[in-house]
Amino acid sequence: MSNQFELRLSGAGGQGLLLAGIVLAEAGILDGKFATQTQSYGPEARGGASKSEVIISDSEIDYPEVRTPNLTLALTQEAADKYISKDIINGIIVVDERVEIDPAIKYEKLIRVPIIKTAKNKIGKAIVANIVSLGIIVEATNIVSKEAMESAILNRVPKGTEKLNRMALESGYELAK
Amino acid sequence: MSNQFELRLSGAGGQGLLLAGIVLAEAGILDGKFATQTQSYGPEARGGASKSEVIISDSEIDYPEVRTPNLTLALTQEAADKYISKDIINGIIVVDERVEIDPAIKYEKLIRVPIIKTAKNKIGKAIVANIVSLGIIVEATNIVSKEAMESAILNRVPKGTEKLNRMALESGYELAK
Amino acid sequence: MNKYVKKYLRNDKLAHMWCPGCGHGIIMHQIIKAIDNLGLDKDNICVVSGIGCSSRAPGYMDFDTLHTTHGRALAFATGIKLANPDMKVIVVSGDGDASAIGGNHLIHACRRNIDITTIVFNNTIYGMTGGQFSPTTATNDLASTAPYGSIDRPFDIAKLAAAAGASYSARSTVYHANNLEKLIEEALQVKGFSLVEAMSMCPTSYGKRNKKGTVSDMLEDYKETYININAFNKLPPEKREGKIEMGVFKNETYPEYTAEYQKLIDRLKGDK
Amino acid sequence: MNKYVKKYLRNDKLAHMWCPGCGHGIIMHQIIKAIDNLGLDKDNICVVSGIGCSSRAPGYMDFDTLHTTHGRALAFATGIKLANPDMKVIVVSGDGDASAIGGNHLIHACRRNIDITTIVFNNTIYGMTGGQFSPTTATNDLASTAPYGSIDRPFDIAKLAAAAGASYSARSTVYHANNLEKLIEEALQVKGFSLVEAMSMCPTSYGKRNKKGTVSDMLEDYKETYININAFNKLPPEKREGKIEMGVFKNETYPEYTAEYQKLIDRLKGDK
Amino acid sequence: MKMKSNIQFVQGNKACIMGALDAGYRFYGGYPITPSTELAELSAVELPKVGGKFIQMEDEIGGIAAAIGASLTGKKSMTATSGPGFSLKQENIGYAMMAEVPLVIVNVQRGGPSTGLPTSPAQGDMMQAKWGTHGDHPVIALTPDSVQETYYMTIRAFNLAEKYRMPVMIMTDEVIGHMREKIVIPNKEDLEIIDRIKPTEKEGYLPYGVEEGETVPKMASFGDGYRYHITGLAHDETGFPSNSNENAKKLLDRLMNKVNHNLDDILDYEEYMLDDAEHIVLSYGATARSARAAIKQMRKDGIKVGMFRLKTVWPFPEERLLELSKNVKNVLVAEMNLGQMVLEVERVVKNNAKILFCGRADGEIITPEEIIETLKEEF
Amino acid sequence: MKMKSNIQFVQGNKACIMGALDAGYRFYGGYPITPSTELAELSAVELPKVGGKFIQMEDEIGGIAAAIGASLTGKKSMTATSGPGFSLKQENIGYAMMAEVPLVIVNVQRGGPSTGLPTSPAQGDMMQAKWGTHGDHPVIALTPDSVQETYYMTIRAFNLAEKYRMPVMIMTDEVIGHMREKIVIPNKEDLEIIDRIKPTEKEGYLPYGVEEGETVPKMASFGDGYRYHITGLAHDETGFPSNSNENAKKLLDRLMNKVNHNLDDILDYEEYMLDDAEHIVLSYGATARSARAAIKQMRKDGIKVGMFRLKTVWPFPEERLLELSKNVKNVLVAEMNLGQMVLEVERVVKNNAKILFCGRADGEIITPEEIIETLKEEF
Amino acid sequence: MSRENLVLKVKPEWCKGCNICVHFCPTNVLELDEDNKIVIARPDDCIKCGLCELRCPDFAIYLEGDENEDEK
Amino acid sequence: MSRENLVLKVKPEWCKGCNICVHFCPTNVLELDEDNKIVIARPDDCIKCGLCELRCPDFAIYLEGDENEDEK
Ligand SMILES: Cc1ncc(C[n+]2csc(CCOP(=O)(O)OP(=O)(O)O)c2C)c(N)n1
Ligand SMILES: Cc1ncc(C[n+]2csc(CCOP(=O)(O)OP(=O)(O)O)c2C)c(N)n1
Ligand code: SF4
Ligand code: SF4
Ligand code: SF4
Ligand code: SF4
Repeated sequence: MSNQFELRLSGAGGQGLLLAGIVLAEAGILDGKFATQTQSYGPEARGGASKSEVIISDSEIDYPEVRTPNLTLALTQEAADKYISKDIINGIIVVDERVEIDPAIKYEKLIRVPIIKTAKNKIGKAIVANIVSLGIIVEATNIVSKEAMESAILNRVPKGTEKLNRMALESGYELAK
Repeated sequence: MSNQFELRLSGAGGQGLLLAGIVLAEAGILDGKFATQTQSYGPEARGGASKSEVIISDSEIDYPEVRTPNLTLALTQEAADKYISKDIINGIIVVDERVEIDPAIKYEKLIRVPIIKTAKNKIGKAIVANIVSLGIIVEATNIVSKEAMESAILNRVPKGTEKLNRMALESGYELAK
Repeated sequence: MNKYVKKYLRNDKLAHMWCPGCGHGIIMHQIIKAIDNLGLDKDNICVVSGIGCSSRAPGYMDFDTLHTTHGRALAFATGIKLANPDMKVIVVSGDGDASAIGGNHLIHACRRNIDITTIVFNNTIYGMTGGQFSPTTATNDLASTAPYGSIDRPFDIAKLAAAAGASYSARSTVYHANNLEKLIEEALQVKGFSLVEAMSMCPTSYGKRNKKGTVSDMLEDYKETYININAFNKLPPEKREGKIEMGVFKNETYPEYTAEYQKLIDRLKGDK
Repeated sequence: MNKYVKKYLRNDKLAHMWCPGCGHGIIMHQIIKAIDNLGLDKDNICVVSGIGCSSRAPGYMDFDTLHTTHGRALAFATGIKLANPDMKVIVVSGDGDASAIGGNHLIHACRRNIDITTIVFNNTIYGMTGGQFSPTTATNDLASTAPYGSIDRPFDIAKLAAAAGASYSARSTVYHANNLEKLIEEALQVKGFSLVEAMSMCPTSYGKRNKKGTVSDMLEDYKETYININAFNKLPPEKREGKIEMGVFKNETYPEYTAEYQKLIDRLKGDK
Repeated sequence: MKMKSNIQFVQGNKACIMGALDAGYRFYGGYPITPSTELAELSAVELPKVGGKFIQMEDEIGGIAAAIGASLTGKKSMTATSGPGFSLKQENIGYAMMAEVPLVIVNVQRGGPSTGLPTSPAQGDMMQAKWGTHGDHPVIALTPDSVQETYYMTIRAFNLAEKYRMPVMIMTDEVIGHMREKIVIPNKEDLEIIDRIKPTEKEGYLPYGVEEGETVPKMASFGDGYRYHITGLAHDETGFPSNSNENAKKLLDRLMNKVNHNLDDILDYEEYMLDDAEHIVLSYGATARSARAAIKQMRKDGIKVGMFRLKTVWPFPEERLLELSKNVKNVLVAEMNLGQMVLEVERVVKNNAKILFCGRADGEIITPEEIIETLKEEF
Repeated sequence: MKMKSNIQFVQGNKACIMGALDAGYRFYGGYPITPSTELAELSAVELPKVGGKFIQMEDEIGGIAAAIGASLTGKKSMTATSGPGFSLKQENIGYAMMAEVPLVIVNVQRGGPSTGLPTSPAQGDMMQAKWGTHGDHPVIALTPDSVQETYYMTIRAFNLAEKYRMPVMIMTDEVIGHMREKIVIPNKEDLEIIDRIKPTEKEGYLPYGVEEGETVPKMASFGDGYRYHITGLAHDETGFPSNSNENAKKLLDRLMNKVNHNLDDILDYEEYMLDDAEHIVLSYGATARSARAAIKQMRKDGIKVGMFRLKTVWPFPEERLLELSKNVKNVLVAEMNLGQMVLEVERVVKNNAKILFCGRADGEIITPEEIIETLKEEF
Repeated sequence: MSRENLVLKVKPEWCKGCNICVHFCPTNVLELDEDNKIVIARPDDCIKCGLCELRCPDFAIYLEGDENEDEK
Repeated sequence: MSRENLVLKVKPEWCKGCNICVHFCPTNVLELDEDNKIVIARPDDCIKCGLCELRCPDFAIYLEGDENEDEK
């Protein structure tokens, strides 16, 4: 349990966070680690806020739910309000620049950067905000290797979008530096 | 259990043996005794042989199935073949004159009389063979009082048929004498 | 022995369990005659039923036979047919089995137009359970659960099947046994869902309570009441009163379900 | 606030759970407008649903409301109506709820002609479970369980209800919202079983997968595709291609079930 | 000679309907199936006479659904069935538990599994009564052993259903359902009839809210102007769906406590000749009659044996049985199945006494001799 | 960097279909319901690719009926569902038991009762798996605790179904069904795949006849020319209905013995750190993961605790548990319900050890801490 | 095979005495006996029309021809 | 009440940004803002036709009149 890293990726439905979670977990596996991914289902997954949770660990993962995330990503205010807990000391919090963090929230580190704007304006596709986010996460945590992350992304994204996604990932690295 | 009298009334579907069983049991109740009535259900009750079983007792009746009948009535050959057991010593057996009794069958007493013919020819209605049978049973066993039996019949039969049924009952008494 | 009986029935299971005068035996007779006319392969026929007097028919028929749960025959048959489209699948069902508890499977089998032939033994009553009304019992008829006369309106099963999408739908009676045989034969040749509603008298649970006389009287009633749909349509409205249409209600060609599925499989193979 | 919303909806339960652009809210809007037009007593209306996105509507409506099990709304509603014939009973149901798992209760409610008004929210897909095809999904349409295009043929619910015996049956779309309101109003006045099929777009589970564009595109599609049944019938066959009828399919008077039952009770009282 | 007007010689199924009517029964929704059919048939005859309603639905699922719907309008409702139909009703049985709708469900048990032996008796659905629907839920199920008891127990079933706002099952069997016996009908005034507790205040009505310590919410009838919502989803006190785990827990706990906190009121059993017993025969329904005959016989032979007869099978009278078992050598369970309630007995009795089993599931009722033999093997 | 071709990161539901396909799965009949829907969706995608068939029926009852029908033609068949659908399938589950039709039934459990918490996990249908259909009948039910195990267990389910000619249930849950984990796909040659044993001689074929001492009859496929009869009624060796009590008994005994006489082959469980354990945590499915985490934690704290993990829940590994329980102080049962398998544990363990229960049914999975606390209360 | 060569046969064990064949026989050939079993009372009147066979629900009366030779 | 006295109102909390009202508005009165919430961009162009209210699935736009006076 000690060498276990737990992430909660949240945002609006349609922001590709399910895919982001899978890619992140697969990168972990490429690095030879163990990984699980779970997500919110049902009505709450429609519109509104949704989340995808990933655990990456050096050893087998038993209890599969994330309770005290080492990192929480929130791309929208609604997601932040719903999924960033006031009851614990959060690890790293990564949010879009437009998201306000309630002062009552405790954390180890806050990364508040223009994720969506970067995706929209710099890469030209709002939809890659998820990949930008992955870049930030990798840069900030080193929980998976960059090589594994790149491979994991390329394994999953549609043919023809590889370049775009690589750009997005790298912008993420930049944002976290 | 000792003062318990068990009867099995059998014949073809439509011969009114269900009613006969009920009437007999009700007569028992009118006499202040305990009584139960059960019958065969389902496909086997269609056409073919069917049976109605009655237990009359001075005390509460527990186990409600008839196993070693003190009296068995069979109006048809098929019913006799099916419901008169070769494995036990039967009590009284009452059959229509046309019914052949397998020599392997053991019994205390056999009453083989023209029940159906009596109903048809003497009373003029084959359908009252059941009431004729009741007359025989009462006369042969005294298990219920004649008064109770008459009342029980009159309580159950359709208005207008009282006389006919009384005649049938009395013919039954005669046949058993 | 009757040659059809000899060839297509399980003779050791006869005499059958149906009551004296019950029409179900007549229908079963026409089914095996139709099968014989078409020279179908006995080893490749499967007869499926639900529960009811009529649903006991498969037990007497010398094919692969399946007596399922009440109302579900068509759902089981759908699985058989889709898994083995080469088999000739026949469903026999009572009016209650097919249109009460089984009504949904019926309309969906029609909708899918899966190649199954359904023969509904319609005695307008629940025979097996002793005479409760069914969805085809006529309004005002007596039944054990309609002791004051039924207030329900009946389904017209043949028309309902047509409306739900069946390729073929027809009705006849056990009086018109030769016609019934012909319709079943036609239905068996349809590539798609076909249904024949066979009107059958139940003297025990329906006739007696409704004072319909002898079984012969009930057959004579069929003769009087049922007239060919074309003749019926020519009648002036006032003369239609008390008459019921029989004959072929629908005979159209639509894509058949298992064939469409096979196309899908072939398409995916092609894609590789 | 919109006066109907204020009067007939449970405002504290809004915003509703339906997706952006889902047509179900438009249908619910027309139902409460129709109720208002008729001046029905709020305390005497009961809205019953099964399970599905559409079946969540009762939760928002300020009447006695019942969210039952999948497909069974009409069976529950039948019990309510028969036990308390004075209530106005409305069933709201999805196409899957009403015609897949609930198909049998639908045709039997039609057959009995029990005085219930059913509004089918037909988005031709299972919305709540994420886009499996339903009995009304068009052949060849994509769905999560029809990844290569559906090989099933769809039901025409309005016509099926008519064939099964409903007094009143009609169809409209959320594009034709005013018309829809009118049909619902008409249906609510029928003494007998009435059904209005309301076509509703599901952008999330149907539109996206089938590349139907924006919800506005889907609404425009309704405008193009659906034409009044009378106009439709006047079209030459080749022009009917790609068009679907809307309007009133059936409006007839038959004995109503609970009224017939009351007659029976009165008759028995008289007998005493 | 006439029978006294309060005495009748009737079938168990008829006694059930007589009891129901005396309890205020007004709605039947169901679908016929042997051997429960008479319950539908008699309801069709009797209900309209008292202004009640009978409906034969298209299937068993619709039957229970209609009965639940009717109950919501304030009518005392029943549905009846046997094995296959009982299986089909399971989803909506769970709905009635969850939505807390009073309802009496009669299962006249026949031989299973599947279509099985449709006209033969069995007690093979006892565990199904408790576990047949998905998810955790409370259950009350009663088993009469005579026609007379069927009458009273049906009244009790309606009373419990109304009092605890939940479905109550009568798990009878083909023997009791079809046999005829004398019943004595009590004076109406001597019967305790419990009616639904309705709210009186519309303002702030919480259809699923209870006072501290209470377990059963007041129930408004549809049409009374309360305009409330009912769902089979997990819900809060207002009746509206709630995804909160806390609410779900609160709801489920309360549902279970309706039974668990009221065992004193609900539990019912008969102790027959147990005072000095060294052996207990535990039985119920038709089989209890054989057990009683067996006990009478064995007592004659000097064997100290008595019966613990379940009248409520669910909840199971754990505490009392445990207590009793401490003073006996054997607990013999007799039931018409291959071992169902005996599992519960094993669980409760543990090693306090030896547990013997006498069961059969071949369509025949267990004979007194079989019970005697099973016990005698221990001597 | 690419994953090895035999490694995938997939959902439990997907692993189930992958296992099924590797076992020879060719027919799906069902109706969608959360959280089992992916099983239908993936089947719709994959089956036609291998010449198999997928059909979405009009309801769950039709779904299992179609799957049974398909199995009769020799195809390995599956139906999948969750709570409400599982309740609806019960009648035909009993039919498949009675008619002895191989079939895999998957229940991805969600929060009940009734519609309950449709998107939340639960283990509330465990008892229903055994008792959900009417009448006595045998049951095999398996519970995987990981995505990888889901793969293997599905293969095993098909094998058991074919070998014992009966429906086999996989009682998984929303957690395992929806979570993604790495799975390693074995070489096809390393898999043991069991196929149906078919008769070879038409003459005198007895569809329900077995050799002395055997329990499973050979099964001919419809269409193979055997022309035999199948019914859900009690029947004799020929498959035709029989009203004889003797035949009914013979049939039922054999059905039960298919499982009871083959426990060695069927039973499967994991013993984790039990060698020196003073406390046993008994768990299964998703909850077993929490149990494992709890045990690791407690072991660190020096508590001698291990896990007995059910892989077959039904039949229940009575003997082994009884044996184990004799050497421990506590048996703690952890499950996502209000107490189901714990009843079985109480029955089996009796007074050998103290039985503790850690359950919840509010839609949340039990945490390792809850398990630890429940056990620690005993110290 | 021509009609005349057909032989009218009965299988009284299967006959349930419903009277249908008797009723519909155009030449009044048939009767039921005391036990309600079918009897060919006037064989010579039989015109081999097959109506009895057609509607007998119990397969208890039929016209047998050469094609059944193989039947033993 | 005459049309002109009606007032176009929105309830942005309920708006889900589906764009239906924008699309069907005959005089192009409406717009969605950055957060996909409805905005009455050109109120003066509104002819009070009610088409936005008619098809808004979310009750988030409507014409309010005197009859709603009692609403507080
Ligand atoms: C699930 C279920 N419900 C009810 C029954 C009882 N049942 C058996 S057959 C039948 C109706 C039979 O009527 P029908 O289908 O019209 O056939 P018939 O017997 O008249 O030929 C009923 C209600 C059953 N076996 N299973
Ligand atoms: C017995 C049962 N089976 C399946 C489900 C899962 N389920 C819930 S809603 C639904 C279908 C919804 O489709 P539809 O009725 O068309 O309504 P929509 O959501 O599209 O409005 C299904 C299959 C269920 N809840 N209960
Ligand atoms: S009860 Fe009716 S349907 Fe059944 S066999 Fe007898 S006559 Fe035929
Ligand atoms: S999924 Fe479809 S039907 Fe359901 S709310 Fe969303 S748009 Fe509407
Ligand atoms: S029709 Fe058949 S069963 Fe009926 S009397 Fe004639 S031979 Fe006998
Ligand atoms: S139609 Fe309604 S929900 Fe859609 S954009 Fe306009 S106001 Fe918003």
